[in-house]
Amino acid sequence: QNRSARPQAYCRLQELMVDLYYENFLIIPKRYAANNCEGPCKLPLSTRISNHSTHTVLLLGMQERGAPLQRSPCCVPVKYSSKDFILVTTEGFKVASFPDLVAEECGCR
Amino acid sequence: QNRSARPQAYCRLQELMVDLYYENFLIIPKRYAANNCEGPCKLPLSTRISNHSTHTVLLLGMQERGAPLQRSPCCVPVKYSSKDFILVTTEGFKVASFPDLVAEECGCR
Amino acid sequence: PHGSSGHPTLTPRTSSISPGILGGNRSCVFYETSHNLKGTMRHKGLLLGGTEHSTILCLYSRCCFGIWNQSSHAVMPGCWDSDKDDCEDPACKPSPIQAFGATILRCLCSSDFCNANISWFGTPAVPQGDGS
Amino acid sequence: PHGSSGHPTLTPRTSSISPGILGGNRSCVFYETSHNLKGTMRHKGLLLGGTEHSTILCLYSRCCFGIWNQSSHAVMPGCWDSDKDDCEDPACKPSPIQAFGATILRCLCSSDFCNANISWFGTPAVPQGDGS
Repeated sequence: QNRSARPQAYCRLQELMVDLYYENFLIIPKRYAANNCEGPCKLPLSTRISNHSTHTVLLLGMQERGAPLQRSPCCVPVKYSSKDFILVTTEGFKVASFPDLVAEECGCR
Repeated sequence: QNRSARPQAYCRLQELMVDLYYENFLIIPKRYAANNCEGPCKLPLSTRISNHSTHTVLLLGMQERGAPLQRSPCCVPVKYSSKDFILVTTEGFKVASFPDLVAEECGCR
Repeated sequence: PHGSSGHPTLTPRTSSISPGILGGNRSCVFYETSHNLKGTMRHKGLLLGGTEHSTILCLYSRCCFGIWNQSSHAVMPGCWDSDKDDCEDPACKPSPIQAFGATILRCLCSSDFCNANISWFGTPAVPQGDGS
Repeated sequence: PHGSSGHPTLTPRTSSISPGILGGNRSCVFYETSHNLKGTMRHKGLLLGGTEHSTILCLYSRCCFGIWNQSSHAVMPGCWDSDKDDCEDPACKPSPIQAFGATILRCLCSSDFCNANISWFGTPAVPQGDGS
């Protein structure tokens, strides 16, 4: 709902709701803010994105000098958080926390 | 040199040499195996790639059900190693280790 | 087993929590049957007294949740921990879930004690027997 | 300051290293001037005796390296720690680097003691004075 069609200047965290209606065992929530990392990865990274790796800087340098890459650097989550769910099982209801369900920080990798 | 044009079936580590000839302060090496992560991210991830996140599984699920994503899951390094270099500085020669220079493990993020 | 028997009326961690961090002081109905429930949602808020149904002040959200079983008995109303999970509606308009051969009703809602009753299609809560 | 004076002929860690893990027993010349050098490459191999120039058995590669300064004095020959960094050539054919107004020659090479001498374009090493 917070999302717009305008392109992002640089890689950053964007709100993204994920539907879980097809997962019958999940009771609450049926939809949650999983978020996603979006936007281009461009040099210089350091001034734009705090979370960068030297490996990525070298790959971007190769591209700037015209060397082809099979896989260009990509804006991805580099930190996740967990999320609590209420489930139904054959034995009843259950409160459970699942790791790596919400993107928290983005970086170019 | 170990690289071929054939497309990879799934996201995995590929050898990639990076040139450092343009960096005059680097003495040895002038070229090193930085490696890169290449190949598609597809469901089911668990049987194909050990290093996956639930967030990625949910994004791929959205795509399979026809929901558009601004940023599709991407094959990226999830573990790096450091690399030793011999440098020249104004004060002489120096052996230094730099972190995050070699991609060691890949994952879909 | 019914009500909050066995639960302290105020959980120990609350002593260090100042009122300012309460998520807008949303009050929800809290109730957890001890049978066929694993885990608890009571740490999502401050439990206030009560015997059958307690009141809980939400710590992390302004969002109540409710779950009802096939015979429209509340299973575990309480505070949800996020306002981002489709909690816009002030009224509890439950969506049914079919799981393991049973129908479960559930809602998220954003007004005080909105999880006390099922609000059928936005009309005032209808006694359960009338709909069938 | 010259040679391996001050360095133990065998570093302490070697006691726990079996010969089998040596990288194909590549022998290189080892030498580290103590002035204007920060850090060391001696832990990349097993240092054997020697006064002026030591021999080092490479632990992690079959690759020697050599660095020479403007006046073609060896600065710090030793074992490199990887075979993947352009170390195919058995002979040391140095590439010059211009840095801070000086010319530095450097090579990686993959034969025993190949870093003892500069191998100009694959011909046997030429006495340094003749080229200028």
